[in-house]
Amino acid sequence: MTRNWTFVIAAYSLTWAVILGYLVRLHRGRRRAESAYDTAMAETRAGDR
Amino acid sequence: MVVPRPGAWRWFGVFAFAFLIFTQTLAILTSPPDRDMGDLEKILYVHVPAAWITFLSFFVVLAFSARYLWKGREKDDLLAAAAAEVGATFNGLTLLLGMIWGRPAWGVWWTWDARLTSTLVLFLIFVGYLALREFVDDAQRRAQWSAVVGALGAINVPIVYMSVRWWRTLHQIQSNPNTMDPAYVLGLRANAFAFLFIMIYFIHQRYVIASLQRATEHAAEAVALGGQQE
Amino acid sequence: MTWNEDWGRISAIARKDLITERRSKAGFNSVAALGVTMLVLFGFAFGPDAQALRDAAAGALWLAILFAGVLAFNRSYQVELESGALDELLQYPGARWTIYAGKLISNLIFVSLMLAIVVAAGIVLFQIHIPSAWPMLLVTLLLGIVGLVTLGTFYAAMASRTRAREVLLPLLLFPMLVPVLLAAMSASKALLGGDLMHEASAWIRLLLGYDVIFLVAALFAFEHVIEV
Amino acid sequence: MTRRRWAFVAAGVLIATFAWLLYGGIDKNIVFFLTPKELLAKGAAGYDVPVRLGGQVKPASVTWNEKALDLQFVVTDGTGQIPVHTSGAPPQMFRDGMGVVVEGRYGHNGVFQATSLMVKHSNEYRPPKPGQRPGEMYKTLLDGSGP
Repeated sequence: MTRNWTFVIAAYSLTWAVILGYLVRLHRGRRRAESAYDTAMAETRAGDR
Repeated sequence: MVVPRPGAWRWFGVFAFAFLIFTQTLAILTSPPDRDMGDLEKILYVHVPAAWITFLSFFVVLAFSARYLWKGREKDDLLAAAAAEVGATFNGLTLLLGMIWGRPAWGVWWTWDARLTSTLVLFLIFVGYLALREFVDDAQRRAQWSAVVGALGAINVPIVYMSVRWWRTLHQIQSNPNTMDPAYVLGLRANAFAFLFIMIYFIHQRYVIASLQRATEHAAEAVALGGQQE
Repeated sequence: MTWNEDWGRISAIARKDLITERRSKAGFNSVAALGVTMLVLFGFAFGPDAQALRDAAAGALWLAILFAGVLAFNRSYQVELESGALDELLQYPGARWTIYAGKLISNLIFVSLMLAIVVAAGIVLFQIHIPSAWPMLLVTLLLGIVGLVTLGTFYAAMASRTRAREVLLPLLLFPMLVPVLLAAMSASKALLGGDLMHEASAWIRLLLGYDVIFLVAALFAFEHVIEV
Repeated sequence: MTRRRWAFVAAGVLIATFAWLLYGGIDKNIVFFLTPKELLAKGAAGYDVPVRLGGQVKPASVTWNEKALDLQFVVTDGTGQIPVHTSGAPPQMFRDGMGVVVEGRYGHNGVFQATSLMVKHSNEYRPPKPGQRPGEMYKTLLDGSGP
């Protein structure tokens, strides 16, 4: 029975590792994309002037 | 290109994760150990929802790819790509969880069963899809090609399932809800919804990133053309 | 837009590809040599035991054809890409699917010839007893390469125009070909073993269905692939 | 306009072919494994060719030599029975009365030399139905596969 719990714990840890890992990746990607976008827009406006 | 900004979506994400924690705790605490498998039955609440979400995501890919081919709107392409990435993530998770479950329950990490083989092939098809997107630089070409590859990949999946079923499993009888005790059904359904919310949140986030990147590229092009924006 | 015009385009493209191939015999010869080399390597892998070789023959043959075919598919677009002829080809009026159909026919002829060489080598190397149901085996071989070439020609139109064509074509194509290879191998294996389980005909029907589905889908989708 | 019409034709062909593959009775006339009775009825044609043999492990017929990884048992379908010899450890679910499918050749010495051994159970993820015993699973195995 204890051996079964090892597998159950492994399964849940893996699930959370994947979900949280992907969440972190998305948040980082979003922050990077937003700052790149803001920089690009600032440049466009500078170009307009 | 309209760039979405955060708003209600942030609260949706918080809700989705809170709901997932709730349903998983509920399922672990309320489900009785199974007669044959004992506590291993608890893996059901992560493995099966992950598998359902995989198939649902790839169905979303098919739907948006088809609409892209029909209407040619960039938004559909980015949504299809977001769903493909989320789907591939859950697909990989499903396979790994299946192995963790298979080892104690069947005694093997892997077997050439129809379900297992076709899920692996599905994963490979969408790894190819994501690789194609990486290797094509021109935006329109990338959108057209990946829409076609996504749609053809989706057509292939039922054929793969059918062929490997004939190949190895010799008409194994499909599982159905009647084989499950009601004590398990509620936890499974609740977790399926939690995974669904997570999927929607992930796809939306991924889509926002992709559209920000596209908007940045458009802006860079505009600068290169001497600030001639319309 | 009549059928005659379309057919004229198809046959012109097929003829052009085959003439190019014939002028540079090196292409065909080296691809066929690769196929035979693969068979020799499989022979080493499955050991000198004649019975084990015979059991593995169907799988080895199809894998040899698959690997050699992948080279052929990329080649069929590469020549045009290098000379910029594909862009010119697209300038001409007329339906785009005819380009696909033409390339499909030339690739089919190319792969069939290669198949003949590989199968002849396989019969000798793997000591295959030709079964009495050899017409069925021939049908299996033909349907198998139709499936292989249909998708191979289609995906090569994309992969050959990317940076990583050597990796991308197999990565896209092999998972898609799982049913066709599985069906072709299983049918061939059953027929070579005398088909005692009467399973070959089911696999052949699966092959036929697969060929129809992907031929129609590829003819229809090709326009989206080639025009950008 | 013509392209639109072709789109409908193409969709029709795709759906029809799919329907044919799924419901066209492709696997209705197929036997995926022979029962011992059927294999014995083949006579001389049944010897020394690759076949799959399916049936129930005859109770109390299993001899398992752990050191030599040598497994012998008898497969029966109620009327016919064939002794099977294979090497390698049996799957976990293998036991008396279980439904099995073996791949291999029926030798002239009257022993089926198996290269692979598969245990069939009724479903993958879930516990068996209440009251379902291996003997009944063997029945559903036969019911699911045709004649």
